[in-house]
Amino acid sequence: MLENNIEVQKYTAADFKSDQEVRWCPGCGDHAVLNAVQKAMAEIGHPKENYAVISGIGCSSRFPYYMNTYGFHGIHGRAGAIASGVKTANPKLSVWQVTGDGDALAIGGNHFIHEIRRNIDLNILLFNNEIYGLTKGQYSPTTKYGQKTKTSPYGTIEQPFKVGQLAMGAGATFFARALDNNIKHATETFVKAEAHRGTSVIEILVNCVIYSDQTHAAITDKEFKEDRQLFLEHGQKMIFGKEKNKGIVLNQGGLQVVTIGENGITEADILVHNAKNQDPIVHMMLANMQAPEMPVALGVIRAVEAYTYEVALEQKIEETKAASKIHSMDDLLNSGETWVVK
Amino acid sequence: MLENNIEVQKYTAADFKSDQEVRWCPGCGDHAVLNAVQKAMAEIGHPKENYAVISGIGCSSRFPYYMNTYGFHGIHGRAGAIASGVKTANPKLSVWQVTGDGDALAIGGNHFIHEIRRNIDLNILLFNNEIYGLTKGQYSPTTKYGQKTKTSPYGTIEQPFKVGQLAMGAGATFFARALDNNIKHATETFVKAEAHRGTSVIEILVNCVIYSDQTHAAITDKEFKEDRQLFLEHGQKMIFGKEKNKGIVLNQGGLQVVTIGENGITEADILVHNAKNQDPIVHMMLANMQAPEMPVALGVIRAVEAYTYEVALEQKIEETKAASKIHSMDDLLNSGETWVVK
Amino acid sequence: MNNKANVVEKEAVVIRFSGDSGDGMQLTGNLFTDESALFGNDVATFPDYPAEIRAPQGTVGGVSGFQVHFGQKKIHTPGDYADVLVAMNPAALMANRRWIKKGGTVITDVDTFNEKNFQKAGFKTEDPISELKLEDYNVILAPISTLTKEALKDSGLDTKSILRSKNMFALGICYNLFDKPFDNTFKYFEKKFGKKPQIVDANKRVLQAGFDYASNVHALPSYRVEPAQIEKGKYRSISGNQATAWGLLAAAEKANLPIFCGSYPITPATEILQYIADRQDLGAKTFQAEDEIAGICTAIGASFAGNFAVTTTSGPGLALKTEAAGLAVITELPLVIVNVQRGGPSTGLPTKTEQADLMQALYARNGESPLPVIAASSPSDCFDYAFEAGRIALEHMTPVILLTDGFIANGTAPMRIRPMSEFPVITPRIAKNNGSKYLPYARPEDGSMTREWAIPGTPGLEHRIGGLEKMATTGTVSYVPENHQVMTDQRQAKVDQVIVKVPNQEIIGDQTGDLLVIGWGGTKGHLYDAVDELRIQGYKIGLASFNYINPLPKNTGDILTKFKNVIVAEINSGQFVNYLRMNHPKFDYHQYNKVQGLPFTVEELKDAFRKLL
Amino acid sequence: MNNKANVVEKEAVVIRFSGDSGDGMQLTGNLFTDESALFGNDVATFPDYPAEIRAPQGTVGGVSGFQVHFGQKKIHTPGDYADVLVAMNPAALMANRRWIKKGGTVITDVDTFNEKNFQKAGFKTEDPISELKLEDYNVILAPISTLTKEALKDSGLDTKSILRSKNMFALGICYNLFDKPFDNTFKYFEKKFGKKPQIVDANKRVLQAGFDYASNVHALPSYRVEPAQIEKGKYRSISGNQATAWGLLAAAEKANLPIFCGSYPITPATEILQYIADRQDLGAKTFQAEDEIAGICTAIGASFAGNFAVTTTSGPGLALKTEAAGLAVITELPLVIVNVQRGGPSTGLPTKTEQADLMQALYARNGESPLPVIAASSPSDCFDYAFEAGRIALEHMTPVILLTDGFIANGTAPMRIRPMSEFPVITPRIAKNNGSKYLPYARPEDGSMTREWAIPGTPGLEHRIGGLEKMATTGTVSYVPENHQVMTDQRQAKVDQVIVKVPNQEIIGDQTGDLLVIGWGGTKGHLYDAVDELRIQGYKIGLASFNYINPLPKNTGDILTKFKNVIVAEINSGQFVNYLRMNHPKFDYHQYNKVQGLPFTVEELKDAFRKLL
Ligand SMILES: Cc1ncc(C[n+]2csc(CCOP(=O)(O)OP(=O)(O)O)c2C)c(N)n1
Ligand SMILES: Cc1ncc(C[n+]2csc(CCOP(=O)(O)OP(=O)(O)O)c2C)c(N)n1
Ligand code: SF4
Ligand code: SF4
Ligand SMILES: [Mg+2]
Ligand SMILES: [Mg+2]
Repeated sequence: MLENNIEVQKYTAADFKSDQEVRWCPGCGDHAVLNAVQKAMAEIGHPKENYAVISGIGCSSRFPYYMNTYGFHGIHGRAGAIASGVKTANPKLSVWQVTGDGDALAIGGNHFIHEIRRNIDLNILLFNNEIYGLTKGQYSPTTKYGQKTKTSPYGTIEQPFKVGQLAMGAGATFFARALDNNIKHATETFVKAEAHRGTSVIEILVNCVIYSDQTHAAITDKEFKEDRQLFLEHGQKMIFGKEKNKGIVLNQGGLQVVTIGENGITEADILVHNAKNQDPIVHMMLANMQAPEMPVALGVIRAVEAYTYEVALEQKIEETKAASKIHSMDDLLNSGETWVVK
Repeated sequence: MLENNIEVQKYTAADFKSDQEVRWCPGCGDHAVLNAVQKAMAEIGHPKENYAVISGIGCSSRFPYYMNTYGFHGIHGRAGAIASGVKTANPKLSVWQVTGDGDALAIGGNHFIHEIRRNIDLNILLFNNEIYGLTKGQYSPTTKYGQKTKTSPYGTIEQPFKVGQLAMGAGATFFARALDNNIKHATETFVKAEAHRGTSVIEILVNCVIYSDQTHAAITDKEFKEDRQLFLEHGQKMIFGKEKNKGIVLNQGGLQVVTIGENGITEADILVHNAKNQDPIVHMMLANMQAPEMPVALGVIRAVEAYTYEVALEQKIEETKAASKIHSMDDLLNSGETWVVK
Repeated sequence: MNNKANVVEKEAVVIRFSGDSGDGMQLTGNLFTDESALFGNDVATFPDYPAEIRAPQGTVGGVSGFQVHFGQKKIHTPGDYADVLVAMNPAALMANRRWIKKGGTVITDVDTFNEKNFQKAGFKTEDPISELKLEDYNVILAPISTLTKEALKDSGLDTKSILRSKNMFALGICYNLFDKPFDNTFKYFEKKFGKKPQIVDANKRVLQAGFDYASNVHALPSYRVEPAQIEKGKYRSISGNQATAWGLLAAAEKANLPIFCGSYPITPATEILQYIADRQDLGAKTFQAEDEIAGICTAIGASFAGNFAVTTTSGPGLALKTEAAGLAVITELPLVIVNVQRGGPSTGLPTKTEQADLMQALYARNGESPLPVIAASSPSDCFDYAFEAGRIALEHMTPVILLTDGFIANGTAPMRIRPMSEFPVITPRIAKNNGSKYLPYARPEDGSMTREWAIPGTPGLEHRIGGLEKMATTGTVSYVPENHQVMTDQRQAKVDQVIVKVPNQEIIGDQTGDLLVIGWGGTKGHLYDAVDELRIQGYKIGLASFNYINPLPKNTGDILTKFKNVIVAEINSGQFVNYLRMNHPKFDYHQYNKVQGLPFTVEELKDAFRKLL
Repeated sequence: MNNKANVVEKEAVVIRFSGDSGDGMQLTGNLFTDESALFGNDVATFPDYPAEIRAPQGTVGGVSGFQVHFGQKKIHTPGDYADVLVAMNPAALMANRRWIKKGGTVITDVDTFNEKNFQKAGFKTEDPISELKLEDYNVILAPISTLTKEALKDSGLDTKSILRSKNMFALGICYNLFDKPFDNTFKYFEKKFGKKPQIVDANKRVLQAGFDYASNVHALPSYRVEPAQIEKGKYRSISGNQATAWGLLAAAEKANLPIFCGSYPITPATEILQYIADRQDLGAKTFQAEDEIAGICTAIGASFAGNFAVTTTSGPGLALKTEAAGLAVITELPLVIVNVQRGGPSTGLPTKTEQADLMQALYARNGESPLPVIAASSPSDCFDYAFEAGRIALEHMTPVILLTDGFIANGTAPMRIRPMSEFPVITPRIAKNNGSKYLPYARPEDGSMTREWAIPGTPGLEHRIGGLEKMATTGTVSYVPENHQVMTDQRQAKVDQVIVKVPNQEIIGDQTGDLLVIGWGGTKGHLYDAVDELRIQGYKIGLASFNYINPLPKNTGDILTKFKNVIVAEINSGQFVNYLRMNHPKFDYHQYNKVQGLPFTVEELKDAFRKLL
């Protein structure tokens, strides 16, 4: 089993770069995420051979080729199932699932909710660019309502999934959000995801410069990003804004933005983030906050402890072995009713 | 399009019984649900030919054969996709999807979350017996943690889905819960589900006498059922208990059970059920209440208005038709760049 | 020992126990089988459940049957027709009317003969015997219920409990009929109900009462079936599904790898998953996936991660796995895919047997996507072919499809227990870090085409694989046209190489002659008996029952030349025969096909073969 | 008009425009094609995109190509080798080196010749011409960038915008080369950039500059390709995917049913879904499903509900649809499944062409599960075969698989516009409530075996269908063995009945002789040219290119007898040839196979065929 703590081995991000030419479009948000993952892996410091990066199909899913680790570029939608198999079979590996909004939430939706339910110790990097990039621009389950795309020439008529709400609906023990244009924060978030035992879902808002350019602009735009990005830290107050004077409070009506110093609000009134609350309700509210009315929550929104599947399985096996008289095929074949023909 | 209001045509439940012998085990909870659905359809009163009952595979999925309506016994897990096609293609039909916990949540999980996301106007009757009945007793995605079944001889190591939370996580506009041993309430609930425009998810707790007998006993057992069943009605206070003196209040810590008359609690303190609240957070809390600590919420937990997929699609088509110069294949073939060879 | 005068010696006998689902017929049949096996007979059995979990009592749909064939010769099938039919109620009579051997014995509980039961069973009259034209049969109308109650009248048990043991009365009759000891059955009662001596005693008493009743009914014949001349050794009874599971576990042990089974339950394959799940004591990991796709994909992940990976399913499930099977083909990862065939198309006849997934196994993948296909042919050789599937997968780095079918999967037969030391060691070609760069798609010089398997966690062998076409040797993604041809050919050549260890196809019976009967998989027993009986009648006939389908054994073309005619018999509309036409086009093939959800009968086969003799 | 002295007449010419993804080669090629078509040439084109969305600039991987073949004769393919290669940078030269006709003309932008670009393109030297051994070719090193800048120096545009129009310079050269008018191109500028007169003007100026440049370069040859003798009428250019979409829409119109398309995007089939989605004005409903399984299942639901249902995909997606395809087979619901084949196995070569899904289409379902399979053979006849697939599905109540491939799906060709009145009316057999009980699986007396389709919403026809085996006629669930045989045979007989309206297989070329070339689907154009050229050389050779695969045309056996030798040529390892061996086992078949993700070349075919002549 992997230990929770950071190991001593010294790597730099460069150690995680493979010899393959990176083939995403210039300007694609995926480049930055690749960077952040390489940094995070170096920082985490597991022996390189213990990392396995598993993806489906999509632009983002080309990821494993660019990593100098064990890697598997699977088939569309099945990253979650393949990764589940890798981790269950070989729990000592640190398994990173790389997947797109189409790969994870359209064709791979079922594996996504089930790996979460089982709480297998995986890091799911969900590259949400709100579009099918690789197939050249069809709407995805996260495309905004009404958007015109190649397959919705008159605008979509489908409500997008809220990724955090869906994941927590399925029982997620860890949910975080990161941005392609903040490598430092993304790196930190990935390190925290790895530290979590269980399925860590990280929604990464990435920009597809070709087919959904600026889809996250309402959040990332320089002009107002400080007022629309709330960086959560467990145990810290939810304060944000250009002037660091905005905060979140929780009242009967749910979460609300307040200004410190206005209407008698002081810092003491601001909600302290408790990522470890078993009850997912407040985490869902946080994950569901949408700009411009509310800031968008970034960082670790939820990280609660629970049994992981692969550990539970190994424990059951140990218990069963200890309790059983059967330790080999010969034992098994000779067990129960048998008779001898002379 | 179907009208929301109940039609005048007079049917009795018997009109909805087909000539096929019902082949569930004696004592199976499915019998009662069949009854309730037949009653509900008679009460709703749509012309019989406008009902379509679509199922997957499982004991419960045999349902369509017993209904004297249009029916389709599909393949395992695909009831949701087939039903989505039926309704989208032919919106005047009243489409009822019949599915089990395995059919809807294991193999059919992806269709389940996507039909909900799209908010197609379907009634999903999810027969939750917490087991795979038809294949003779393997655990399902709703089987309780630790349960021994044919495929978990040493106890399961998987956390079950919370059906309501999952459905609302996917964006459900309607969620209700019914019991196989309360036909009257189930019938009422089905009538309400039909009245809702959009995807109506009804989790029906049914008993499999053979493979998971008594799995819902903590809720249905005569001895304490009144203390563990909370029948919700929109606009009504959440009061329950043998003595009708227990109630639910909402405070910072979430929902809590209180006793009217104790600790200064009066009826006025009790939460009024608002099924129409767009925000799903309280509905999730209600759906997640578990016996014995809390009563289990029954009836319509959530019913909010939203655009339905098939209506939006038909509207788009009308708009597009009105705006376009192309009204036939001949128009289309002759549109754009053409040239003449003489 | 019974006290009848005229004991008739018989070579082999078929008994069919049948009654309501609640009547305990499976247990009855199993107990009888065990006594027969212990006595030294060879045996084969087949259970026949209703499709419904609990079909309405007293109806034909609710009848549960268990057939046992035992003999002093080698037994190859559970038998076509019953010498003795035990029918616990009118519905059981009705359901099995076609399966009684002409003039055979029928033992039925006359106490269940009443209007209501006749009606439920679909009788038009109140005289089932003449309605079913059983006048020429030896029908014993035994008052089983009455005598069971009588036997237990002082037992203190209530009527319901008492009647629950009436199957033991029937069993007692049968023990008498075949002059069998029943010590083992008594031991079973003691083991099973040890804590309830009242029940142990009741069962014993009822069994004895049945036995005694039979002694006094002179209409009842008395047979003796001597122990068979079968290979010496220790035996156990095993079903095809159990043998498949254990064969896979054995392969893991001999390959010294942990086993991982990613599956989704589906009739009639579910039990394989269950038998593997039982074996956590051997370290087996089962992953009950959310669907068949996840079943195979978790297995592929486990294979990548270094486990011996398997996935088990039936036809509709295989359909869902085909995309991922292609991924295993192109990544060249070891994987065993077990497909227990059932009646199709679509959901079809889920509880019935068929051989109609052969084309699906061979060709249901996009692109040129070859993989080895093998088939088991009896409950016990499921062990061997499951083991062999594992060997091929691991030694050749390829997914392998193992085909069985509902008939052999649910049937049971004795299996001789061989020590694991008698099985070959399986040697996966696991890559080691020897300093030079690991090239995932390098082919070794021995011509086997098998690439090396680098297990994640091994320092220095980090590499990437995937579903895109890859450059020969290095495995990097490649769109180079010629390389695609090279890799397409290499994947084919690798599968062709499997033939090196495939034994020559054996011909049973005459080695040359008038007719070669060809079959594959689970029909072997019936084909064997048909060919054997025709040979005894003097015909020159041989049988080639194939277990290796892709690649076909080296001598396949050869054996086809040795007979005047060739007939291919299958439980489908002609899939293997078409496959032979593709691979050995120079020959003429006759066909015998049947698609009824049932195994062949020996009689119909003999009729069909005789037409060509 | 150019002012060259020696204008050479040519029957047909192939030009390949190639450059960086951002160089606008697709537009350039399309404009040239439109001018050629308007001028009266027959044309065929093929785009060749990089696999990546935006591969790195200047590299071979980033080269985008567009090939156009135009002639004064009937054009059947986009051509093997280019008479003229336009290469906008060194990478384009490198990427296309093998596709230039021996001694052909190469026009390249010498301004891009610099160290950095040579290196990116993988050149080892700074002399690409000798490195690629192009000394014997007519290489025009045109200073395209410089002259473009020169032409627009007073335009007020920035350099980046200026350089963006250098493709028009190249286009101007080509217009000169082939002495083509370019009014249409000018009109295009006006339409496209109408609101930006500056841009319209700039494009015109650069185009003219290219044209003028070419007039003055005497090394440039000058060709003329006269209008072709093609069928009179109105034409439009259409790609295979567009034609498929429109053919399906046409079938819906002629059947008077709403169309429902349930699909999931996948290369190279996505555009079919997109073209149908565009047609909300015709009432088309598209359902972009969550995956391929939902794609086909929503379509099956729509079919049950009374729509004309289709689902579109490529190989890996078809793999996912096979379980549900079996459901459509057993429920006998009309459904068209379009599979645009691409390179496999697994993800394989998604942007490349292949014909390796034939076996998958025929057999990738569990159980005996027959369905009709047809294939289109050119971009424009995709319209006809999509229409025909719809007709068969609706008139025979069956799922139908239509196979196309990446080559014809992405290629374009002119399609003569026929009024819809010329197409046959499609007559689905829709059940009416005539008072008697509706029997869903009753077969009509006309022998067609087609059951009636009762549309939900019709009073009195309420009924239940599903995936379990059903009793003949009534359709209730049945486990009766003989009934399973009956239904298995009926489903087969129904598919066999499709043959009644299937035309006889035509032989192109000699009707008897030395060699019959057999192909199917998208290889027709290449096979045609190869056979045609060999016939001109005096060989006795014919071509049978199949569109109907299951059932095969009635005369298939017949035509096989008419030639001394038969060769089956396919872009796979031999799937159709094996299918012929199964169905017509009495013949010997030679094979020519290629699995490189590319279409055949006419040359290689001629070489292969000549060996048998
Ligand atoms: C079985 C299958 N269906 C469909 C496809 C086509 N396909 C490849 S990637 C993709 C969607 C990619 O979207 P996303 O997962 O969001 O990744 P992105 O390209 O946006 O990073 C689709 C539809 C496929 N490769 N395989
Ligand atoms: C593709 C496929 N996989 C598996 C099965 C086997 N199967 C049939 S029903 C079922 C589960 C049934 O459970 P549930 O949906 O909860 O229904 P229940 O029988 O409990 O009502 C399974 C695994 C199948 N028929 N098809
Ligand atoms: S198409 Fe979009 S997602 Fe794909 S590589 Fe380009 S920018 Fe990135
Ligand atoms: S097995 Fe269980 S779910 Fe199935 S019919 Fe019987 S009681 Fe009902
Ligand atoms: Mg995306
Ligand atoms: Mg269930």
